[in-house]
Amino acid sequence: QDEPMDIVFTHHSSASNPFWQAVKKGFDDACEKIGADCQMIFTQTEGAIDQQAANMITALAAGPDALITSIVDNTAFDQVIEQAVDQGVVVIAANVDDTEGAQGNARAAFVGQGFVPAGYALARKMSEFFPEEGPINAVVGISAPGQNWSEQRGQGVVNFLEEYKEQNPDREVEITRLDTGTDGAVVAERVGSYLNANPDTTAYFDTGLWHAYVAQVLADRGVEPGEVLMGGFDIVSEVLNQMEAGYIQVQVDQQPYMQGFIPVMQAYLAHNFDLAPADVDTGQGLVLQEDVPALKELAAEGLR
Amino acid sequence: MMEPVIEIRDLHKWYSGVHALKGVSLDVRPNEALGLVGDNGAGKSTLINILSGMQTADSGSIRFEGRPVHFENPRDAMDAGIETIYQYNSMVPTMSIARNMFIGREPLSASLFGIGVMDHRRMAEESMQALRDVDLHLRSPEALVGELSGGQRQGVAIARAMHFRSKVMILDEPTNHLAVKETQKVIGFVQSLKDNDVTTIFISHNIHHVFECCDRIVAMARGEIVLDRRADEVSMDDVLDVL
Amino acid sequence: MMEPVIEIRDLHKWYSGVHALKGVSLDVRPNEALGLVGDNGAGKSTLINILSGMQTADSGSIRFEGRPVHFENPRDAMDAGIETIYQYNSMVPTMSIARNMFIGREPLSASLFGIGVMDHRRMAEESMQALRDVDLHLRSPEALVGELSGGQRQGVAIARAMHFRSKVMILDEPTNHLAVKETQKVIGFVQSLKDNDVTTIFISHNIHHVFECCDRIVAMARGEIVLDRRADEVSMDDVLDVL
Amino acid sequence: MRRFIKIYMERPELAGIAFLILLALVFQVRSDGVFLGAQNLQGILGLLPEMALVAIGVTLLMICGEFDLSVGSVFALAPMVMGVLLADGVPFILAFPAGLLTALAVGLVNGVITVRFAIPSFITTLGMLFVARSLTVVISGGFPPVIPPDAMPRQLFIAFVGPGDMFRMSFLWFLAIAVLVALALSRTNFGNWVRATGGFLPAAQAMGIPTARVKIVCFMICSLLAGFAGTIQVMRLGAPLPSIGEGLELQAVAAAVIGGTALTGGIGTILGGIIGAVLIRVIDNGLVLSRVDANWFKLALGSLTILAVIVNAWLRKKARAMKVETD
Amino acid sequence: MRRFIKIYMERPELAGIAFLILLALVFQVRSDGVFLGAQNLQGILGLLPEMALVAIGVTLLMICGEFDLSVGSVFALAPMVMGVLLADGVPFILAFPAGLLTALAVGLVNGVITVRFAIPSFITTLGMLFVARSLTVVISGGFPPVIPPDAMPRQLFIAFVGPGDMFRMSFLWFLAIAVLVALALSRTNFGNWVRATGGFLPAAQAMGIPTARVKIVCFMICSLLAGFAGTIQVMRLGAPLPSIGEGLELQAVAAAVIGGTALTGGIGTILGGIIGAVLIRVIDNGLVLSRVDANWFKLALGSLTILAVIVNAWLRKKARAMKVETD
Ligand SMILES: Nc1ncnc2c1ncn2[C@@H]1O[C@H](COP(=O)(O)OP(=O)(O)OP(=O)(O)O)[C@@H](O)[C@H]1O
Ligand SMILES: Nc1ncnc2c1ncn2[C@@H]1O[C@H](COP(=O)(O)OP(=O)(O)OP(=O)(O)O)[C@@H](O)[C@H]1O
Ligand SMILES: [Mg+2]
Ligand SMILES: [Mg+2]
Repeated sequence: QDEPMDIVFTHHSSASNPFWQAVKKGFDDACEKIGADCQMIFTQTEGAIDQQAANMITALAAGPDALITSIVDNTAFDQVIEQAVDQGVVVIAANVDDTEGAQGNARAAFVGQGFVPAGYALARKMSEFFPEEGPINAVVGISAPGQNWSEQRGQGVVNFLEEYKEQNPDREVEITRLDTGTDGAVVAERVGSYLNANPDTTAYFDTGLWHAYVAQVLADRGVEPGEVLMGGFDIVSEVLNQMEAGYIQVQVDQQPYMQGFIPVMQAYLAHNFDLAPADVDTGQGLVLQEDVPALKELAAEGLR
Repeated sequence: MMEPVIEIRDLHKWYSGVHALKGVSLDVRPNEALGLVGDNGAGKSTLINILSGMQTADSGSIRFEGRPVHFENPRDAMDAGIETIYQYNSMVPTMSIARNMFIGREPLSASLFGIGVMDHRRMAEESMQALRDVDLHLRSPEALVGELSGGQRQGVAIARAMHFRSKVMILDEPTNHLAVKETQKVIGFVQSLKDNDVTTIFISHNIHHVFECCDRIVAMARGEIVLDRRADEVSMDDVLDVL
Repeated sequence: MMEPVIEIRDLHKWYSGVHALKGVSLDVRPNEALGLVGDNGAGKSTLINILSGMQTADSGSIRFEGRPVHFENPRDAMDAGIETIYQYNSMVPTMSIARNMFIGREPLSASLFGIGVMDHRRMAEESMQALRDVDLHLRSPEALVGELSGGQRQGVAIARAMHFRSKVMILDEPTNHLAVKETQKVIGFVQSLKDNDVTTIFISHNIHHVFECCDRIVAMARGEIVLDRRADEVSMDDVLDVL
Repeated sequence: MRRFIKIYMERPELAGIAFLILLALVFQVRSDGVFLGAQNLQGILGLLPEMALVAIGVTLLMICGEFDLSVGSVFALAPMVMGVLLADGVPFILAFPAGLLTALAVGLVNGVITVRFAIPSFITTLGMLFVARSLTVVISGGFPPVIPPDAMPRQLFIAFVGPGDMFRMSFLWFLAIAVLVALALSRTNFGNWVRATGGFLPAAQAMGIPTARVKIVCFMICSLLAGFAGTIQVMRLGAPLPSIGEGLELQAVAAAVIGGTALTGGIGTILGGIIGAVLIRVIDNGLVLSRVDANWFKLALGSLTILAVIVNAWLRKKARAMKVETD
Repeated sequence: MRRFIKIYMERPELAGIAFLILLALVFQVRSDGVFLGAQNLQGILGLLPEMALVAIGVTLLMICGEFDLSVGSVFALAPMVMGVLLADGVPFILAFPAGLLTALAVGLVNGVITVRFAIPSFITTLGMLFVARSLTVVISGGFPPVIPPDAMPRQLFIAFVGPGDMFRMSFLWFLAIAVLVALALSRTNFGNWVRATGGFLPAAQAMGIPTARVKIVCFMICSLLAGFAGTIQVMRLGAPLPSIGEGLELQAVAAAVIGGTALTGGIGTILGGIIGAVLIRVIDNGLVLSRVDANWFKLALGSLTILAVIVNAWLRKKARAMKVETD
């Protein structure tokens, strides 16, 4: 085939989100490798599913060969994707899938890891760091109430904690959900004040990466690493620094670069050789302190 | 002598930090043309703003046609039969002449609960006619009031008041900005009101105009009434003296 | 006869859809008091707005003291020596009297490149003095202009112009809203300007006032000059006739 | 002829159309002909009603001299109320009006607080932006309720109709509402009151207009339209997401301003607001089709928005300077 | 005494303080005494300067009669320019001014476009909101640049100082700037011009004020302060994220309005804007300490914001109704 392939990637995040920039890097690199014409379309506000749907409709009008998209809602994209499949476009889900998987949506395959399972995995790993005895006071920072990515990650965390509570009936487990926001400074201030007022807090879970800034507040105040356990999602340099310092125990890494890269390859194979795309789990991707040195360089390059 | 149309008793008005009316009492009798004069800041506009519902008094009472009234807003006063030309702020500059003439009293060609379709044609025609009645010849009823000259704007206000004349007419310095001919029209208008059973309160700084068309002269100074005489019992100089 | 201070030649001004000045030419001689009269909408304000830099003409030329000038904004005109009281819009209602008096010409107690610390005390004192000069006794230099009565507001504008008198003074209907005493002060002021080598253009609809203080009468109608005579050569009725 | 051009160009909303055509041509070339293709136009027209309805309400309210920043939240709240009720088994015939009534209630609260306490509507509705969004999340529990497949008569609102399936039903709804509101504003005495209230409040009061009531009604219409628009979107997407409509408030105000509505009130037309909304959608759509790099996307978006208003202002100025006696 | 109370309460910024104290008491109780604890105050004061600096600029600009919606983006752009340069090895002494100059340039563009084409600054700066954010992402390539540890003299801006380490250096910077701007506004002729320009533009022009230049300077000051505030935040957080400052524009305007600045210009004080910013931060902080559930958080935030303005308006009204001759 001489014509370069035409691939579009739509998702629910804005250009100022480093995680998605890493996905974009993977996406662009992959496209270059196969010589495809590629376009990633961001939304203007974070988590705007309606904008994402609009972007998909627009992109489809130009008749691309493949559409890669995050499926952050079970119904919102069903129609568009069905239409795309009818048009003969290869559709691959990346980053997030319909919670019903292939049943819920006409997409061909899924590359990535669901929000709920990721949250669940985070909390489970974190529970290994919980103190032997005494009450557990967990705080879940919902970065953006009402937005799918944040609510579902939070839900995953809460799900595990509820289970934990049932399995340990002798221990008091309290879960507090806070609206923490998506601005590092504000999150740091809000959670910082909360921890200050509630020094008996065991763990803080962030549905994003903003706990890195909370760590800074704690460091500022002379709170020792590990006094409050912290964990969240996605890898950036600041998070790695704080992990190194010991303030962050567990971090979920979905390997964004891979989430951008693999779908392109699958689309390429599907388009040119009719090879059916297959689901790829981009990893449980739980990062602990000991993994940090290896990751630092990759993070700086935008690969992890 | 007839019962007064308006009985004002001991009206007080404070603006923040200013005692603008210090116990004003005044009777206005039917069909009389009352000339209200006074220094700048005497409280004339404040008094008539209260009468027309634009402002509320801090204390004191007003009776209109024998009944105590409390005008909360200009609509109440208009409904009672008081029509006012204010010294300022009587036009919406961003709207056309025709619309300004009829704001709040649009002729409707069909309506439901008071809301309905305006009769644009009638508004245009009647407004031009009303303007011609004050000797103003404006280019179009669609011209924006904000794009008129000072006198033209004032003329529109006068034309509106003349068009919607009511039981009581209050005119606060209506001849400001008006050219000679138009001024004469206004004075003639006030004179004609008497014959039409309309009571008028006419505020002006031009003593000649006041004497030309009023039966009674009331002078205010520093929030109080300092003179109240029939026009034929007092001379211009007497009035000028108290001012 | 002396060279004119202002020579206006064939001035045209269009507002969107309105031909407001249709080729106006006029010479204003030094130290004369020129009375500009005319019907509402004749173009008087437009003419002087162009003279004072508020608006620009579409064609025609202006020479000031013999040199051709192009006033892009009021500052240019003020710098050249033309001081104006506009018919409208000459005060900032949200600011105090003292500040309004000195806007753009604040007395500074220390400054750098024209920006500096205002001398508040001096502003308060001088503004109260200027007001007293027009016989206005206002409560405080800190009162907001927007909270003054109509006449008080106009008085502040007059006081400012008198305070900053310049080579040429343009007064557009300065006596509107003013009470009797203040009006007399303004007329006295215009008369006194002649003795102080100031040229004045005085716009008014009150023919008596114009004749009281002007040497020369210019009448406009529909964007053109229709009469231009020395005041002692023409009678009030002549003027009223052309209007 | 010149007179005609002059009158035409002096109307800001019509100057907007000129820019729109220009833009369409540029995008048509840049997108290799996709932009004006049937599928893309269908896409634009399918999405347009939702934003345009909000713009209509906001324009009306702005002409009345007030602001509404809460439209984005109401856009989510109204359909969420409906969705939660539907998920609970309440029939559509009750759930749908319940959603719209919620929107009306929000408008009423906005209006009453603003008018009663004489505070800037900017603050009232900014607060309401947060409150309504919070309520949306609260009643949904943070997750979209699962609406039974046939609970909504979606066909009534989003089915494709017209030649070549060009329009959705929502477009007809939008047209009807637009015509209604535009007529109400230009032909009825209510419209006159709205304009007067926004144009110069003291004068409107002096002339006996019940300005408080006029404002409150405008707030309610604005909220209602936002709620209805959100409901249409939810029908289209199939699920009431708690996060839809975020950032819509600024877009709606931008649409109104691009269409010539003054931020200070009194000036503007419904048609202008709609043209503004179309422009915003077209710019967005055209940029995606022109394959502007993601990182540069907002730059292009921002510049074109500014440019639209500059061109508008310039055309109008030129028109005004034309020396033709119009009246 | 009554006279004193009257004068005091008529000033909206001072009425704000009354509400602030009330709020502090409520939160103190609800948080079991943590709210007024040293550590919490330290936290509030540490973050305050960043938002308050933006509020100062926006207040000044609003008094001048214009809007700036781009402050949030400039808040991110200026430190990003600095950060990228630092990461490239440029010394702080050059990188820091480069960031601030960028901010100034944005302000200049905002001002010149607004004034030159006579379009509403709402649109100019809304467009700039997108443009500046886009530029931030573009120059960073989407990833926060890694700044060498000692490239920034962070101590100069964020070290703790004062009794009990109560303040950060940034607080002192903020104080100095606040005093400077407040004095400029109230005591200098420039301040007089700003107020006149915003109060009534035609009159300001008639009196010979160079209103275009005044506006442009205000735009530039506003942008500069936003850029500086962002730079302080980046120093504190250690890395320039491309996403900081999103939504700041509405908060800053809200702060100004809560503090008594009129949306229509001409009225307001710098102190008011600062008090507004403090109120917003205190409400936010107090609600967190009161353990409001995530879903309800915005509801409380929104209601309290509205309440703050209502109380302000009410106090002022009461004060005005007091029958005391003040002058
Ligand atoms: N809104 C206001 N706030 C404060 N003081 C006011 C306000 N309006 C008027 N005043 C004051 O009240 C007094 C009476 O004002 P008013 O307007 O009634 O005077 P007036 O007799 O109409 O004067 P004029 O002939 O100049 O129009 C004046 O001292 C004026 O400064
Ligand atoms: N901004 C404007 N837009 C359109 N037309 C205008 C504008 N300003 C004035 N005009 C028109 O220009 C003509 C001249 O107006 P101008 O204000 O110069 O009259 P004037 O002689 O000062 O009248 P007056 O005695 O009533 O003040 C009038 O017909 C007026 O309607
Ligand atoms: Mg008066
Ligand atoms: Mg005039």
